[in-house]
Amino acid sequence: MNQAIENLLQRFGEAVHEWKLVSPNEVHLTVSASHWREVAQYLRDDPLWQMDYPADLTVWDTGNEFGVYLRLWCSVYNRNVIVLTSIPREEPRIASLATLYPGVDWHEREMYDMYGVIFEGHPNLKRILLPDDWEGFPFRKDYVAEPSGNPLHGPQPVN
Amino acid sequence: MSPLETALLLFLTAITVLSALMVVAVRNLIHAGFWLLPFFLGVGGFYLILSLEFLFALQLLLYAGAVMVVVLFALMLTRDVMNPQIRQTNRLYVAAIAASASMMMLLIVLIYRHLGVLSVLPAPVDSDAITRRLGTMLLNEYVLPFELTSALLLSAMLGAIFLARNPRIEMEEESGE
Amino acid sequence: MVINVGPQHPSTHGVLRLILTLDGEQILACEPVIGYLHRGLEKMMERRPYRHNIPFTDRLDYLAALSNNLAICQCIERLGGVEVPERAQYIRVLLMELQRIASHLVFLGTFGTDLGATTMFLYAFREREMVLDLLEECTGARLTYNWVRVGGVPDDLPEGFGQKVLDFVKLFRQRIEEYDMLLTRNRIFRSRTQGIGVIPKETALAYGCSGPVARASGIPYDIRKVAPYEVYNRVEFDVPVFEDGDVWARYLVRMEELRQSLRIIEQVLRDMPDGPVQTKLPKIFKPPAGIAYSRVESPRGELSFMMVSDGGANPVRVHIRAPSFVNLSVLPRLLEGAKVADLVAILGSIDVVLGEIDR
Amino acid sequence: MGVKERLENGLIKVPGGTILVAKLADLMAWARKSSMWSLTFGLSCCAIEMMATAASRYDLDRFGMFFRATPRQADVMIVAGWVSVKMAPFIKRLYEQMPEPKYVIAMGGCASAGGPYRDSITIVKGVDQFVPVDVYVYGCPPRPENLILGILKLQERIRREHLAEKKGLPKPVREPIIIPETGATG
Amino acid sequence: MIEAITQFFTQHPLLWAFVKAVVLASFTLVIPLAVIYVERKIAGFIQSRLGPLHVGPQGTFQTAADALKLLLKEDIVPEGADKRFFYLAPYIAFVSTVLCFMVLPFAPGWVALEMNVAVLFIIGVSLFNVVSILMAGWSSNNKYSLLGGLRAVAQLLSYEIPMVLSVLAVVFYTGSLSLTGIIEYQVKHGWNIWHPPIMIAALIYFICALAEINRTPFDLPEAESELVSGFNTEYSGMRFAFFFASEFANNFFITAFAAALFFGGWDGPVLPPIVWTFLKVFVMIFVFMWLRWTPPRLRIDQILRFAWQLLVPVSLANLLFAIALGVR
Amino acid sequence: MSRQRAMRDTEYNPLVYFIDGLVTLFNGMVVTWRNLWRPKITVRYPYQRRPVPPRYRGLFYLKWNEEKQRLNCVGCTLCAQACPTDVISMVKLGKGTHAGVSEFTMDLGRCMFCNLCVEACPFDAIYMGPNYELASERRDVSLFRIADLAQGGEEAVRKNIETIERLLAEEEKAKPAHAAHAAGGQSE
Amino acid sequence: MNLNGLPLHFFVLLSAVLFAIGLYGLISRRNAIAVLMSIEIVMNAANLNFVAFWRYLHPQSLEGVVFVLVTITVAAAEVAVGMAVVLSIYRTLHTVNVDEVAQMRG
Repeated sequence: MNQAIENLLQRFGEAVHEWKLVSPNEVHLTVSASHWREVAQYLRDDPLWQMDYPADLTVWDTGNEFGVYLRLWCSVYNRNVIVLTSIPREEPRIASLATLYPGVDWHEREMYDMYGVIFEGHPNLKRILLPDDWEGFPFRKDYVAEPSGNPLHGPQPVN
Repeated sequence: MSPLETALLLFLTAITVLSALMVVAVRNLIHAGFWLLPFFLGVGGFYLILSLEFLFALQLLLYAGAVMVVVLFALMLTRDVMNPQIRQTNRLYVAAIAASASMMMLLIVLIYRHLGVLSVLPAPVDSDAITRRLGTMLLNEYVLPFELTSALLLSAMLGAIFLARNPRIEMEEESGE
Repeated sequence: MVINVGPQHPSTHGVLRLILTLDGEQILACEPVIGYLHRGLEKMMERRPYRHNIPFTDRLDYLAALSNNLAICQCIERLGGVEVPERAQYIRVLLMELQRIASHLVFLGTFGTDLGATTMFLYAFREREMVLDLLEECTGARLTYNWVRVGGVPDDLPEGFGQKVLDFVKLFRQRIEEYDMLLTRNRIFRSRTQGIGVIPKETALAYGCSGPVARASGIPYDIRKVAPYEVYNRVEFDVPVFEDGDVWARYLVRMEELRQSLRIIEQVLRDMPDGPVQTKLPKIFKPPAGIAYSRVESPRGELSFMMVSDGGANPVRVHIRAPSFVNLSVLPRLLEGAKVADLVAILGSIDVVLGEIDR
Repeated sequence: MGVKERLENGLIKVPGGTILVAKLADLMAWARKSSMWSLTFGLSCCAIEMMATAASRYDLDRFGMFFRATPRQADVMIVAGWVSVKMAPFIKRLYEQMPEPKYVIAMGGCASAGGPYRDSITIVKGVDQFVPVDVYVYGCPPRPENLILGILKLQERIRREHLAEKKGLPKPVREPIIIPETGATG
Repeated sequence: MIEAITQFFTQHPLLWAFVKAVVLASFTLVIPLAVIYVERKIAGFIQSRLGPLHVGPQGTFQTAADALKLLLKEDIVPEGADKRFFYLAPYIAFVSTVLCFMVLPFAPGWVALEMNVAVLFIIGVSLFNVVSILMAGWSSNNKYSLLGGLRAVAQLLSYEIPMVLSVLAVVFYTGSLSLTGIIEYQVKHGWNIWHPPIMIAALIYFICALAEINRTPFDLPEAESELVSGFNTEYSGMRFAFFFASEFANNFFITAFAAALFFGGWDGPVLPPIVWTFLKVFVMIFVFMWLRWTPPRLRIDQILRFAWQLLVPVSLANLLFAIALGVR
Repeated sequence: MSRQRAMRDTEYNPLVYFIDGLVTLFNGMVVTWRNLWRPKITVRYPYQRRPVPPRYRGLFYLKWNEEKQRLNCVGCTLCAQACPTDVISMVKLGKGTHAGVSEFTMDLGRCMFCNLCVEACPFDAIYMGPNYELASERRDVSLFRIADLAQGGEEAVRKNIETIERLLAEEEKAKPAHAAHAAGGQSE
Repeated sequence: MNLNGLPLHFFVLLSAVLFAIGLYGLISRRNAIAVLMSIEIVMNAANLNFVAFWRYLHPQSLEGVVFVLVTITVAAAEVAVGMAVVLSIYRTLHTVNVDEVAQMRG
């Protein structure tokens, strides 16, 4: 594990802002958004890491920026890696991992759906949960929802 | 013949001719296929009138049942080329009318020429006995045609299965029954 | 030919819509359309204090509400560093396994109906009612239990509960034999499932499949073993893993899990210590800022909650990694080249719950 | 429908007319209420309870109810679960595909009034905003007994509607009900 | 009195035929009520539940209520449907069933039309059912209906062949094409089922009958989980009732036909012949239902493969066997 | 972790499959036959009921305290705060040690029956009872007012208000300096 | 049925009319399946003729009926093969139009 982390740090240098060994088989990494895809690819392909299982990918909105969270698991060594990064709210763009890990395809679509984060290079980036004609990205902190109003535009009340 | 029987006969004739016309004239081919049913039934009715119950059942079984269903099945499998709006007749449309009309006239003329020969009253027959005798005859006097037919049927079946076989679509195999 | 299956179609297990492009009987492409149950639950959770969110998770994977409760509670516990008393951990494991049985029974029943064995559905639901009776007696609800709290469980087991569970275990062992006789061994059933809908191991890994779907494809990924939580490291059980990855293997994995769950239940009841069942927590619970995640082996696979806290009373972000959501994303890949008639079997064997896919 | 309309207009003349017609009408109401085939319409959690209701323990078949997959052959639509904006048009369409007379049971708090998702942006607050609901079954999810009670209420309603029809009274109107807002915050 | 009636009808044979037709048609309408009720009750008991219970004593009026309700329902014709054929299809199905009943002897002399080629007639007429299914599937303008219709027809035709062959085995064995003749032969020589070639024929007939009346494991045409409701997806109200009725009347008929072919029809000691017929039919219907609620269903290609690879050759071989062993 | 190969069948052979099919089908029929004679588990609900377990979370009730002749509820709104979906609202009556409620409303259309309010109540005032029959033709049936919720109904509510007002009046007599308009107040 | 008063030429004329109708369809239809259907009409007309002549002229010898039996069987075989051909043509050329098929030459 330590060797693997050292290799990683050597390979990416400054791009890895921060790393933390939470438990013997779990690492949290904070990387810069520009190296997002490279780090993921390295983690997948490096023989010491072999993080071959995309467990989770999500985005959150702190109000100032979007955080991106990727959790990987390694079926060979039973290790977990959490990769974190942040992207600006004004221009939420980040490289897509869908071609590396097909499993994050739908996660990325969902995050696009909810936050409007654009995953560059995603093969099929369109709304997944909300109706296609929905306006806005509801999970953003500044999205104004009208919870009491009837969101149904088409059918009118009958009685 | 009683008036009722005459009416019945006329009704049967009307149905047969009308449905035959519909089969050849209707634009929607599926409709044409369904019109085959009353046509075959009508012809079967004439067999019944001629006291051939066995042929009637066979007509029902083979024509109204098997042939028609296979035709319909094939029509439905190839339905995407059968837009009802498409003209279903070819350029020989007028020629066909002329040919068939003249053919019909010719036949009618011929028939009336020989009317004298044809107007014979039939002797009554026992339809039960016919069926039985038919079976015996088929296996005695007519055993060669019978065998030939069965050979033909077998080869047709094999050929149909061979032709209709499709490695991808197994569903169509039975259309060659 | 393009066929639209769903959103209201008896075989889609809820409101899933599949747009199939067909060539005769063969599926050329399949596009799942989801979101018919979407309710923005993650957003709703951001507006509520931590512990208010627990009942909402009941309605995620409504076949295994307790797993969801456990997952969110574990996540909050990790965020706030809360310890759980030992007895509570045992109770949790006991309830989880009962819940797993109930959920797999629904799978068994609906899968049976999908393939035409309607009676299987009613038998499975008959036995499920027994589990529900047990769970109802303990938690007070039939489906949405809400019986895990941050720092334990709300109340101890009722009087004489253990004996009732043991009685059920004994009866259920016989019933599993009956299911085997009725369905598993049936020739028709086997020829409907074997070699159908194969997910190769690499695909399952790359798509992040979990639960029975992954284990049927030869990935020994069971959170109970990989990252034991509660007292799963103290009980003995096997995780069935098959190499084939077809519908049949997925079915067998679930049947085997039923038996293993019974084993776990017996051990848990045997080893359960006395003691408190809940840790006292302040009225307004404010965990420190940070990110935490929890993983739970729900009947459908890896259920994971991820929470971001900024030190306030409400979470900044709650993310639910729903196993069905990920497992369903394999479906288009799986259906390419499959027969239409196998669609039902394949979809049924993935065993999705739309409530947690759409969230 | 033809027979029924003619009966209602009194066009079928029989000796001792009205009694017979009334009896026939009773018979029709009886048939309608004792054979309610329902549309398989499971949306979410309540669907599982609906399945449990149809299963052995509660056995909806006792009342002559069973599930048909196609709306054309269904009499009752049991909307079991929350309805999202994306789903609502489909429900309306299915409702329109059902033949008259048709009834709707809203099962669970979500289908009845939006349920716990009161501040959700995508959930329709009650299915009665776009289809007329005959019986509301509250609970989250309602117990199978509760659903059966709802079905009995619906049977009762069919009988009453028919009685009102027979006496020339207007049909019981479905009044829009405004629920007063409760709760600490709103 | 009776003599007068007899005489009246002998003088007016057409009227008599009309009366018989009406009686048979109403029988075809009523018998499904009983069959469906029995079916639901048995299904309930097999599945640990009670089945219809609250409509009438023990739910006996349940199916009557269903039928009445279906008659009162709105009759929807889907948009884009081929109206004439859509209207016609259920009646053709129903008529085909009535025609089948026409030549079926219930007891000595209790047959509407004594026909010396009754067996062939029945097979021919029952193919109308196929036509009606095609008609319904095609005219509904619904992909599920069409697919269901095509599947149903593929299945029915495939199973018709081994069925005909196994019925022909009986015909050759007993040397009669008339049902009455076959039954009378059995009254004299003992039931056909005890003779080895007929035993195999009966097994094949049984399997094919399951397929013909769309029972599990061959219930694909109406497989709810796949094709919604198959060819009758778009049908509602009365027309659906006709399909439903003809399906269950067919169920009754196919067992009655089997009783006549293999189990000696009305033959039996002590009880009157008509009771024996019904007894045999209902025992067989019970077995059918018991079987229906047990296995899952086959896939369409498996169904067809089974018919063509196994049933057709076996029934052909069996036919030769029966001819070789036949009496004449 | 046990790693195994699933039980597999041999290659397709129509006759073997057919015979195997018949045998396994017969096995299945044995199972269904056995179940045909088992006692039926159906509960004939409207005529026969299963008792619900004591912990069952059904319709709420407000506990009536026979000793003090009042409802236990003091209108502290802890339950309303604990509710994730804002089901509860109430009107407080009185204050201090003699506080109570004059109105207590619940919208069960929203309720998740999650028991959080019951757990939040420190006064043993609110419980979830065994009543689950909540179906009606009226949509507003989900709205339960205090008279529907209190143990003892209308009568109990009246007595409750009487008791509290009496106690308040007594208290006021004891402290005459206090202004006399403290009959009721909004919970917020 | 009592055939008194029903002359033979009724049947012969009927079959002539049916034959002409079938002929028309045979020539004018474009769709191969429709052509097959027309052939069926022609064959039925011929069958009717056979049976009628047998019934009126030689009711004791049964040749006509045997002929019809053979024809019906041949028709069934013909339809089976015909449909198989049509389907395989359809699968390769995606048309069952006779003219087009003739032009394309496989």
